[in-house]
Amino acid sequence: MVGNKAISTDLLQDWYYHMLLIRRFEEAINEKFLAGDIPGFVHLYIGEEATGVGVCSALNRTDYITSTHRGHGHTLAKGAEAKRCMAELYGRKTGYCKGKGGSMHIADFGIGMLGANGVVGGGFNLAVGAALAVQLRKGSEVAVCFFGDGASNRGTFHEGLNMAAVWKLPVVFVCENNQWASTTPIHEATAVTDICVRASSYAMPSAMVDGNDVFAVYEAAVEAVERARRGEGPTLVECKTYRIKGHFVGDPEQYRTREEVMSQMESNDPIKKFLERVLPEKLLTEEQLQAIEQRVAEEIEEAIRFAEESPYPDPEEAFDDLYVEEEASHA
Amino acid sequence: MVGNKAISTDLLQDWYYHMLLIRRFEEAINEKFLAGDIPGFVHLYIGEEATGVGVCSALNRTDYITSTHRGHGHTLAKGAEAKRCMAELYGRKTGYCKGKGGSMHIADFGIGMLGANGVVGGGFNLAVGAALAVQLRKGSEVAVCFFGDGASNRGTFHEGLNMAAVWKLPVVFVCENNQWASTTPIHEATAVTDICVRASSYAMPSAMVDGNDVFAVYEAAVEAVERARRGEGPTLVECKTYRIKGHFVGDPEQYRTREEVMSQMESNDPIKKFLERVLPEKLLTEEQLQAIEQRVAEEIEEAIRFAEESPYPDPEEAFDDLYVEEEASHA
Amino acid sequence: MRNISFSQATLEAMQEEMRRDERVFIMGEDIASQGGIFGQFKGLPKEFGLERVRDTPISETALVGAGIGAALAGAVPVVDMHFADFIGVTMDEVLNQMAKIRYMFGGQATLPLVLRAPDGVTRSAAAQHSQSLEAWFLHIPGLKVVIPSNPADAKGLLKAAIRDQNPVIYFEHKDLFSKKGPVPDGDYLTPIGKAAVVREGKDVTIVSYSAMLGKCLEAADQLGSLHGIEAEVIDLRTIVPMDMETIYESVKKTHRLVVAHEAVKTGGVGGEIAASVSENILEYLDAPIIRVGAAFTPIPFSPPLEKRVIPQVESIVEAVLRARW
Amino acid sequence: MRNISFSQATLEAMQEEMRRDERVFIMGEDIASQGGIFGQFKGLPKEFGLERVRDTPISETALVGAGIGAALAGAVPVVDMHFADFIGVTMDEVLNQMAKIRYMFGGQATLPLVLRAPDGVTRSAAAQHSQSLEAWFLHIPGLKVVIPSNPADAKGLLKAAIRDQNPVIYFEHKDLFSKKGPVPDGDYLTPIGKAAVVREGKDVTIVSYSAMLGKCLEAADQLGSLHGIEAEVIDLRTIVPMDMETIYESVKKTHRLVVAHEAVKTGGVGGEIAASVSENILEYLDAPIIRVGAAFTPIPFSPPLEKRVIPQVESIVEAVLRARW
Ligand SMILES: Cc1ncc(C[n+]2csc(CCOP(=O)(O)OP(=O)(O)O)c2C)c(N)n1
Ligand SMILES: Cc1ncc(C[n+]2csc(CCOP(=O)(O)OP(=O)(O)O)c2C)c(N)n1
Ligand SMILES: [Mg+2]
Ligand SMILES: [Mg+2]
Repeated sequence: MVGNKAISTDLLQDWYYHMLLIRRFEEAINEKFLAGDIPGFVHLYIGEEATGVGVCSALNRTDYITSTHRGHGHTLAKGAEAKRCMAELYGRKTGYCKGKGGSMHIADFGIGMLGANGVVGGGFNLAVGAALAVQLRKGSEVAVCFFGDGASNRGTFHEGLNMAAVWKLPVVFVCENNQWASTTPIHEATAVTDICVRASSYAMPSAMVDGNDVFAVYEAAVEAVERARRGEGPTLVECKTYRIKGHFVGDPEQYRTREEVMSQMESNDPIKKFLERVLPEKLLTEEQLQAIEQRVAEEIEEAIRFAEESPYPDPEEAFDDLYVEEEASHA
Repeated sequence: MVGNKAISTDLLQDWYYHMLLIRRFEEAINEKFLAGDIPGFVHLYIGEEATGVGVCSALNRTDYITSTHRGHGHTLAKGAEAKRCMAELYGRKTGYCKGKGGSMHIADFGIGMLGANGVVGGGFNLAVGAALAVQLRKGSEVAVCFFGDGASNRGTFHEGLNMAAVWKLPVVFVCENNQWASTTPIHEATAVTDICVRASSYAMPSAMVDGNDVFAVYEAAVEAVERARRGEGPTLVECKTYRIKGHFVGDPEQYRTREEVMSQMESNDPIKKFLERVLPEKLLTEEQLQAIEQRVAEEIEEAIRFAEESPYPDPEEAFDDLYVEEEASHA
Repeated sequence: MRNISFSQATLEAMQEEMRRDERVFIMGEDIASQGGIFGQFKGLPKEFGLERVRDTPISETALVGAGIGAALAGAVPVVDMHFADFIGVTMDEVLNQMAKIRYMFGGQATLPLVLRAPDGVTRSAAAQHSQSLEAWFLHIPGLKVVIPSNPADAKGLLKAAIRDQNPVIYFEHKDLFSKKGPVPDGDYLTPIGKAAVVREGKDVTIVSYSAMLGKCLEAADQLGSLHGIEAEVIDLRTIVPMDMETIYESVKKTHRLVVAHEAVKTGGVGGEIAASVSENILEYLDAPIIRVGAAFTPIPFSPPLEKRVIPQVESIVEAVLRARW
Repeated sequence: MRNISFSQATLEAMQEEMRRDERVFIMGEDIASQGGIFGQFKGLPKEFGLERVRDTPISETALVGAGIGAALAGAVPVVDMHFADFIGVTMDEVLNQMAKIRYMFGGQATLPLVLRAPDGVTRSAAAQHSQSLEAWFLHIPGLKVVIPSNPADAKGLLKAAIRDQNPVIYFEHKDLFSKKGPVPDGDYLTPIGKAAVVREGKDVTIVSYSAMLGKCLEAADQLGSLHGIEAEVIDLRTIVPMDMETIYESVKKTHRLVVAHEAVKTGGVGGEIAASVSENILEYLDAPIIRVGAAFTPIPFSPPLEKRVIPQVESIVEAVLRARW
């Protein structure tokens, strides 16, 4: 049950599938990055799966999301294929962005995933704009903007939320408050503890939920999405969560204690929490869960094989995709 | 009386002097601009005198202020000389900025007036930074940032207020909510009616006062300034006021009714309000007031004469003042 | 052909494109209530409503960011920057989103967006309201940049920009808005990426654009009547992609080149042109390439100072006279 | 002389200047807790405390804006931009405040501020974390811009920048931080505005700076051993004010010029240099001026693509070979 609505078995399975897919995907890339197979910088979503999955399961395929530097989780949650994500992180031609984007710039416009973003706070106004386009065409889609606690100190947060509120745009702002912005704990950089209080600066409704409880996230997301679809404007949803891994793969993490992290891993793992509820409450069976685990394992294996077997782009492809029609050259 | 503190006759006279000086200054430049004597763009402060004067009278000469595109009022309130202000607006060599700044870029660093600003919202972080310098040197100065309701939608507002709050900087943010941002009424662009509610996004104390009541403004300013000097951090003070004149001199004002403006002029003129209090309450005598009126009239006359008799800068002076030491040229 | 102002020409472009394509909309600060500072939006809200002609908060990052998001989601936004000087506020959106989204995501996205940016010196607007910043955008792959000098091109380029599937920055010089010129009747586009030879000559090539073009034409007249020099004048019209072929062709004929713009000379568009010429057709040059541009200072307020730092007709004449050994 | 890394050299500069002048402080994102991404701030909080070594919110406009305000009120801020790519976020503060405040207010204010901006391509950081944007600042009067290529200059220029009474942008290439080189002992400054001839030669002048300088030196070696061409290599070190005299002197000797940088070629610093040379000493040139710079695309992620768009040693060799008729 969420609120007074029963959660279907399909949805529960979908949650488990996506949370586990993300977890295994992130574990795999952690390993592959450290082995030197993945270039660039990689920010892991481990421990925050319930947020992306809970929110995206409240969306349709045609709804939009904008994401962050920590974007594979959102991309998978929105329904992208693990193998094309993986290929992108490997810098291969078969990746979503043909190897031009990588971890920080993964996107799948086919499912409304308007891109990860290497600029913290760069996504607020893209989501606002997508919602504006929907409003202008009298469409029914909603745009969701995922962002971090650190990003809530960017001016773009303020400008975007105000604009969305004044124009009553169909957008949901989802703060993934994982307590850290790189090496900086929230209280050192942010004058408030709860980002959701900032909604009042825009007379905007808000909600604060346990971001590691997919039930709670889903419930808040559904309410916000429905409000947006009804034309009643934006909502700010704060999901309290925790960044279990370093800021990026390879982070020496000298700014926090091992104990802090361990205790969060123990008590605040969204997948554990999910299992601790669905098993006792008999919402899903062991068999159902195992089937999903099996499927996820195969998909991740397949994704890695696909990525590793895919070719790198030809160097000359560097000159494609800049303009819609190739015009006068500037090499 | 303000709160439980009596206002000295000196202070009352000072308020009247400065409010009237600004009013007459602005009336004079309105006229001179329309006559073609003043180049550039001019934004008048008429009707908002109580805010600048009330706040600046709570400051010392060594305290800092940052200002807006509507900046002569603040400059005079902080203690600048009318004649050098006037000369600057006329583009003369004897102006505060030697004619390089004009109306939108008037400044008097000698009294901590860190500049008018042609960029709306450009002043927030300058004030934050000045306060930071004070904190670093363990000084006792305070920095005040004047800004408009429109400016409160800039990202710099958000970033500046958060930083000031996290670091408990000695800064006072004074919103001159005059209901309009150029041609746009506040409710069309701003999701809240009272800018002061935005303080809660930074866990910052706030106050909302009648910005056309110099007593009220002063009282709120004193409290905020004292808090800042005690090291307790920033305050957001909202002064409700009204922009009696067009956005700039020459504005056709097609976006609002003459009635709206007239009714404000009648009932909400800060100088009228002041007189309607000090006379019945016998806080100042007619003679005292007349003396001030006389003094102001002379000063304005002198300021115009000074400006008009001052030479334009020599064209070659355009190449001065770029760097501290003149180094390799880039002409 | 009618004789209408630059401002009227851009208004017609907006009207025609908004009628043609209902996905086109415009937003900016203070554009609806009073029709824009230069009257360039007058009457638009009446015909198209306040949904499609939007006054925005003073939130330039939201203005441009939302323009980008709207374009990605299927709309065709025209975004007004009020003054080009404020583009710094939203430079991250321009640099890191607008210019890169298509490329960085492997060509998945199209971003048909026009950013209108009124620029240039006018009426002692001083340091923060007088700038010409087009050179920066030469250096940001992924954008197109147009910059008309007359009402006909203003209309044709704005229409072409709106129909272009790529992000286009449209610089319009504030001092040109009230200037009149002949404008063709009916629907037409001025091609993006094509310069125009607006005056033929055999002795020297003068390349310019925007408001400075008028000064170059005046200079060319003076050069003809006073010095017997026949100057060929090229209006660049588009800065990215730049039509170097037209410039090369002209220089191969005249063997002399002067480039003039109102923007600061150092680091300006003139440098790019001079460098391309000296890289590709140096052997055709009979004289040094002279650049004319604003002095290396912010634009000062006081009229005699302002006049001193921006190029005048005489600066161009003098540059041409210097363009000989 | 010691052999230390670029990162260590900048750290020493900070330590020495913070000891010398208590008004100097540094702020930026994630600089205190872990010592900076490149270890360039390691140990500073311990010596100088968290007041003078400040981690800030992710608020670049406040970071730079407050730096400016602090400088105006008597402090000497060093502001770290984390990645130069993010300078767009705060471009208004740089363009309209930092660069203009002194001039626009008639010289009333001094603004001793250093903006440190780690730039350039490193380790497939992709489009939004790999840029070299120095050319923009050439076009913004009021700033100084330095860009060291080795540890000794990194230290000397950072110290000079901190002592300069003007705002200075200090670009430091991310790929250089770990590179070691000889650094003099004791207190010394590298003068702002002076280029260095780092290799003498008589056949061609190669002008470069930052990480590209290393590639130019490699190219010069190859040119010598394989082609018998003696290249003179100039390290610009400062971009504003630019030391054109040193370049002119060299070109007058070699009669050939190649300019190389990692930044996009179009609209880059190379254009300014080529234009100045072709304006002032064209008659000394025996060959076209060749510019080498990144291709006109954002920096792609995938290693083979990244490698393709940025100039390699061979690009410079090839450019020099092209720099003949
Ligand atoms: C505009 C900008 N400033 C700084 C950075 C560097 N940076 C990358 S991630 C990050 C921390 C982001 O924190 P938060 O928003 O809480 O997201 P989280 O990493 O916790 O998911 C920082 C400072 C950036 N990428 N963009
Ligand atoms: C960043 C920026 N955007 C837009 C403008 C144009 N502009 C000048 S004043 C103004 C309105 C400001 O309104 P408000 O902050 O309420 O101040 P007021 O004029 O009412 O005193 C606008 C939009 C500007 N100068 N700077
Ligand atoms: Mg976080
Ligand atoms: Mg206002």
